[in-house]
Amino acid sequence: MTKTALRLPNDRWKPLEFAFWLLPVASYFLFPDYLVLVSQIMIVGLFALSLDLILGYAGIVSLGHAAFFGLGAYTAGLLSVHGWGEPVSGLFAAALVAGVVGFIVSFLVVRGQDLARLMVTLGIGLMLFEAANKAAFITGGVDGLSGMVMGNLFGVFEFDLYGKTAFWYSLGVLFILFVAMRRLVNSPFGLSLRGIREGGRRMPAIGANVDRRLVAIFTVSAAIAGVAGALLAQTTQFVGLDVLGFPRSAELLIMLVLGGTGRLYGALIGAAVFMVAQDYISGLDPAYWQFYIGLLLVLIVLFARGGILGGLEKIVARIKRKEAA
Amino acid sequence: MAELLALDKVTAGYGESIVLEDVSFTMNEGDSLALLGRNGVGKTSLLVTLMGLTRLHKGSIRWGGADIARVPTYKRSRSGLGWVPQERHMFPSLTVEEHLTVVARPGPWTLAKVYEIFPRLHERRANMGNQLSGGEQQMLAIARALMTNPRILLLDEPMEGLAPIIVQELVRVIRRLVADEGMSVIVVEQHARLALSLTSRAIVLDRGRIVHDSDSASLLADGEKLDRLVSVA
Amino acid sequence: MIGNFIGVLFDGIAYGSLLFLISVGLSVTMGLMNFINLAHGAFAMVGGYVCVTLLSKLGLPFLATLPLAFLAAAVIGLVLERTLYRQLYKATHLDQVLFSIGLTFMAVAGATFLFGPTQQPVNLPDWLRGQVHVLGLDLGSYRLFLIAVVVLVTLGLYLLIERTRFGAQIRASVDNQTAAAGLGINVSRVFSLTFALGSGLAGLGGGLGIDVLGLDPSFPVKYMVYFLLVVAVGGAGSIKGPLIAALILGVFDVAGKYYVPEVGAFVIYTLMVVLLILFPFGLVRRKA
Amino acid sequence: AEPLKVGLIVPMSGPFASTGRQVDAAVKLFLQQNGNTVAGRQVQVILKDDGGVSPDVTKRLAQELVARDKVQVLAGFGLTPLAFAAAPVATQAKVPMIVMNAATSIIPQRSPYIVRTGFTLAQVTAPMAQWAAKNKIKSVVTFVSDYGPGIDAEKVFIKDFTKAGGKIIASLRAPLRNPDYSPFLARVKDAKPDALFVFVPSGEGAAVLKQFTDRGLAQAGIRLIATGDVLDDDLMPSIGPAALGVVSSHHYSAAHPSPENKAFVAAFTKANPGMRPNFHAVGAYDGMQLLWAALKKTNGNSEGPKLVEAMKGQSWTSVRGPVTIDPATRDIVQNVYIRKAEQGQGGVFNVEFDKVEKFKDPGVE
Amino acid sequence: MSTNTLRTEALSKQWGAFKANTDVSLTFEPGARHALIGPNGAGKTTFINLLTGGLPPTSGKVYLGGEDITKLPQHQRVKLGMTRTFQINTLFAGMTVLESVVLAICERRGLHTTWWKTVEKHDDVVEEAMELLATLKLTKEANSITRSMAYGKQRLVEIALALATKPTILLLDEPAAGIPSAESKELFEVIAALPRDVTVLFIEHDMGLVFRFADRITVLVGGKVLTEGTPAEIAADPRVKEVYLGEVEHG
Ligand SMILES: Nc1ncnc2c1ncn2[C@@H]1O[C@H](COP(=O)(O)OP(=O)(O)OP(=O)(O)O)[C@@H](O)[C@H]1O
Ligand SMILES: Nc1ncnc2c1ncn2[C@@H]1O[C@H](COP(=O)(O)OP(=O)(O)OP(=O)(O)O)[C@@H](O)[C@H]1O
Ligand SMILES: [Mg+2]
Ligand SMILES: [Mg+2]
Repeated sequence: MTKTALRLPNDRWKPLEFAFWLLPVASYFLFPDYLVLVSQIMIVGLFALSLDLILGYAGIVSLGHAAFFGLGAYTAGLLSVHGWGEPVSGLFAAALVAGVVGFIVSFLVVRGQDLARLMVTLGIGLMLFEAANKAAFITGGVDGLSGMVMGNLFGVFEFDLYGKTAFWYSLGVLFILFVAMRRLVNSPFGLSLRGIREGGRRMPAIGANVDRRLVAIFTVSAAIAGVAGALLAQTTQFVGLDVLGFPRSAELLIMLVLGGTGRLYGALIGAAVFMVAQDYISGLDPAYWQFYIGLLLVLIVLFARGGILGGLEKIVARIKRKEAA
Repeated sequence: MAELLALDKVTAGYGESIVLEDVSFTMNEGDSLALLGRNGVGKTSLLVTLMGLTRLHKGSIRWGGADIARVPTYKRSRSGLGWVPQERHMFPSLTVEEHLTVVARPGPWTLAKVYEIFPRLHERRANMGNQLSGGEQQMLAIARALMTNPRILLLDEPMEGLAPIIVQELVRVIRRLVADEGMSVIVVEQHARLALSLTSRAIVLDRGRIVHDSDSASLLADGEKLDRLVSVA
Repeated sequence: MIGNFIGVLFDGIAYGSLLFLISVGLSVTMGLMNFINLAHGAFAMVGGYVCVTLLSKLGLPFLATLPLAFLAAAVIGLVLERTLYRQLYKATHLDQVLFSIGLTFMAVAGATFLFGPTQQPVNLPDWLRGQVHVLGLDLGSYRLFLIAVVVLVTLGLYLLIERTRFGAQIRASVDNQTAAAGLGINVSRVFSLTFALGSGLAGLGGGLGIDVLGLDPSFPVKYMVYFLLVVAVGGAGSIKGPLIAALILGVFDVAGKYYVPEVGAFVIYTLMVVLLILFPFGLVRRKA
Repeated sequence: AEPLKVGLIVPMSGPFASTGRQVDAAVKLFLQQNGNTVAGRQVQVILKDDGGVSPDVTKRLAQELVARDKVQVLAGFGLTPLAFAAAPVATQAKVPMIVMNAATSIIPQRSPYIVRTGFTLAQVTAPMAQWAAKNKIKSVVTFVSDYGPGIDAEKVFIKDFTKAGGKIIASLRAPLRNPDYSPFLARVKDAKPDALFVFVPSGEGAAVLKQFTDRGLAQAGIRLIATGDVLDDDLMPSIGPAALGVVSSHHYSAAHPSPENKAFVAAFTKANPGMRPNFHAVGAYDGMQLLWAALKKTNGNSEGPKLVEAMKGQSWTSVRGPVTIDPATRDIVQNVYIRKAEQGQGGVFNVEFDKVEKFKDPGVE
Repeated sequence: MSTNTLRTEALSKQWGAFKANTDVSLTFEPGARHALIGPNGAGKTTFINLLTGGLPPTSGKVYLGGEDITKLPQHQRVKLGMTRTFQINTLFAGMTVLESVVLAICERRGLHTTWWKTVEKHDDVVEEAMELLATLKLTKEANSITRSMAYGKQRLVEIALALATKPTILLLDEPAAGIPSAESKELFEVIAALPRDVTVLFIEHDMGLVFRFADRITVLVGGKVLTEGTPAEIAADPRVKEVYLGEVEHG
């Protein structure tokens, strides 16, 4: 059997992927009025990617991922409020803070099963929220952290009202991290995560330290969530308490599952579809748009198991089989 | 003797893929059938097709005179198909005794009677389904099927994982069931000779098709042919 | 001091009872049926609106509205189960989450459309208002009533689930649908009835809860965390577990807020995290 | 001239949906009563729902309204952080931003383009403290939700109350997410103050008041005083009799006995059956009023700086009474009323019996 | 004592009042071909779980080459060369056979920390995996998803995963169950062909296999060691016949 006939994790670029990444670039020229929305989609997409790493690959459900997003946002926000407005170093700081907290939290999360993990992450998220609310002298509490002054990107590009700089900045960060994550999930490390998800009981019997593996990916995921939070803070130049809130975690989970877990692209597509639908429908019917979003979710589940990408994959497989037959 | 089960040109599989093709045979009341073949040829698939758990692409299944192609699984069981699945399918949140009572239907088989053939189950009756040893699970799977008081037993590798002494007991029980109580059985077994010695008729599958159909005794006698049919190509 | 303590204990137990009542339906659908039904709160909301409407529009007595709240939610549950939910039993938990969240969104928007976004008035009969004086203690009448209902519901459910063949059938069907069906259990009927039971309990909980919790269209989302909390800490699928969990959480929450109000908000979450780390499968573990 | 577009950003869904409903209804009523043309300019209102929770959404909507829809006025803003997040957009784009609802004192300082037509929390809290001190209330327990506005209310109340010679026995704060108030009320009962001062987000009011009555705090001789947020007109039907007798301070009550208000309430309820206008509706109604007045003054010129300039110092008789936009702070100056909840026609109303006239925002601290 | 002698000392496991293992003291010398037999529920699988760290013992000790490993977590025992298979398939359901085996090999080689090189680029790992699959006649199934394979094939994957860790002590829990007799013999040939110093402890109810491949047999009954001896001794032992073998005609 030749090597290419073997199906093994790799990260060769496929034509469809090139097309995918040309989309945001094209949108810059085609829909210049929607740059802010597209940037926020990319930021939330990055956040969803971070959840996909733990949920889609390692099988850890979290309903408190906003904790890390929020930590990143507050880190970047506080740096800039206190005079450190350089954006890129702000991202690194956010990754560090969120990563360290993620590392500590991971020990509480790795043990236990789905529901317990769900609730532990949720509980930690809520506690962090309450703490940030109480620490209003640092965070501004529910009134939010304002007074952020962002420096120019690379000292050159100002964050403008139309969101051009924010757009390229978000796209750049997203793409770089995406390429890294893509490599990671297809590496032996990534394979071992899938192993934990697919057969957690077998892993120790082939010599794998499951807990440590989960700690590692949880930390990475938290750090990336922190970067996403920092991006949002820097491009919005405001941090509200909601960055730590339960709704943000819940919406994140919805978006990821909507797109399809364990594929990376699902995170991006889910974020895009959800946010565009929300923006569009709430424009049409500001009062009852939630109804249609709900309907959309229900229909997607009924007709496309495994999210949008899961559904598409099944359709493609069916067509291929029909052709083969 | 009355016809009990009749398969006519059955083609079935999982989703789109087909694992059984053109399978036809008939069984009468009281018949015992050995279903043999190598790994992955479709023995289990044939049994679960009878239970209505695969997709029937073509053909018909007649059971007790009626076509059951569209009958839901639970009604098939209630009409007398007693299934002992290969994977055993324990209920982790039921105790051993609950396993037996929850499926019980009136008939000669009662709790006392199955405990009699499997005393080990009686000892472990308060254990949860997944806290049993492999062999205990196997016993429970068989006992559970008996509690439904079936007309036919579909045994998918029932001896697997059982201690020799239990195997001997089980063989005695099956012989008695067939001979004295007129129960019909289909036995899938890796130990072909054992299965043949238990049954009157034998069918050998290969890649989803019937490649041999005769009485058990003659296949048992022809050792060379048997080896060719059921062992590695 | 002792009086205070007993008062706090009583309030805590009453609050725990409330938590239990609004969550026990979820313990049935999520715990027993293994369906992550985040729309639980929507069924509770149905019960709430049924109660409010019957109370204020038709002037029915409160006690008469409760069974109707149960019934209405159960019927809606049954219909939804027959049409939608059953298609998802074999789906992954994540798909179930997405689906039931979608339903919740629809319910929230639907309630806003039908009843408007504001709080609904809940007017209990006088005999449930105010306090009764027992042994020198002031005990809220409604709180006593809640505790009594909990005793009844718990007993009823315990007998049904642990002591009847139907209960065993539910558990068998959830553990392994294929095997249950293959052994003659009508899995689909069992599921329909169980789901209706769970939804009905949600409706009952909703009806009982609105006096304290209030009722507006955001109800299903606002209290989702509490439903999940009780079931997760208690152990999905048992009745005893969520009861113990709800009582513990209720008492500690009330005590925390009474004695150390500065950190009141953290008590319940900290307790939850600690309990879940000590008992990852819940206080009462269904499956070994 | 081309139509003037107004971007109205309010929460129409989520936990604060009722704020958006009130605002939306009031703006529609205003347009219906006054036509959509003023000083030769057609005014077009674009309604956006920001969900009320995420400042980033509000800011994005503001950016999009300005950049894509080319709105020349921003309005609405249900909560403080949302207004804060949008403030830089107003500054950068030089468009007036009419804050109709958010009530933290410093909001107008966040942008020279912000003008407020609602109220500030300090503005309605201080009179309560002063009134209490003057009316035989010697000792008070304050009880607020533990978040920005709650803490502000607590601070302002304590400051004014102690200054007037009152004594604060205890200050309790309940977490935001708090279904059961019994432990806090138990403490209050034990502390036996003359009165309990309450500030909780509207919507929570019903629960507090009900439990206050049920636990017999009133029988124990404890009076309940609050800011008007707790006795939101929109919620009075759901609070019902539990509110009776509660004294509160606010800038607006649907029962305000002026002819302007009677007409307003009648028109509002006619257009929105079953709904009572509340202070959010009035903030929005007056926001439109202010815009109209300013446009008349500029003769339809809608350049941001000119428009804001024209808004400064405007005075008119609002349905809540006389109001003025302070030219220095761009904040609203208005009467604050002391009211008592009484059974009226068609429900319980906050009936005004005392007032502090032309009261400026005293600020926090 | 050799560095690779596996020894237990009064190992016991108790659930509530039920004793699954009671004072089991056994020694397995390097290179042993040792069978563990006994009635259903005798505690054989439990014993393997105690050896590998899958379950904590209630009391007693496990020694590997003189070192006390009773408290060592499962995965570290694998690193010491002790690998098991499961009586009830415990596989990576949604992964292909090749991926599963590659995963096990990567774990052995400590490659799980590399995240910057994709699995496909690890040529030597893939090569080793394909060789292993070939010895178990699984080459054709390399790309099959484990879950959708017939039971018998899955049993072979169960063995493949264990062999991929290159164990020096291999613990097999009914490896041949569900595999036709002819093929199970072949499977045992593969096991027999392992380096001579590899210790093999296996549980099996197929007496044909036991008596052919074991050089020592331990009989466990009711959680206790009934007897231990050579195949001939065991076959002749009337107590074993009574509780376990019955009227079997083996060999
Ligand atoms: N759930 C499934 N989905 C897809 N294909 C399946 C599934 N189960 C079995 N198959 C395929 O069907 C074929 C027949 O499998 P089956 O389990 O019936 O074989 P068998 O004869 O019982 O084998 P064994 O002796 O190993 O039990 C095999 O090729 C297998 O890969
Ligand atoms: N978690 C548990 N709780 C209680 N009892 C258990 C548990 N797990 C296993 N047992 C009991 O321990 C006994 C020993 O089980 P074990 O799996 O070791 O048997 P075994 O010798 O491997 O049997 P078999 O040959 O049937 O596989 C069994 O009777 C079983 O019921
Ligand atoms: Mg099979
Ligand atoms: Mg065993």
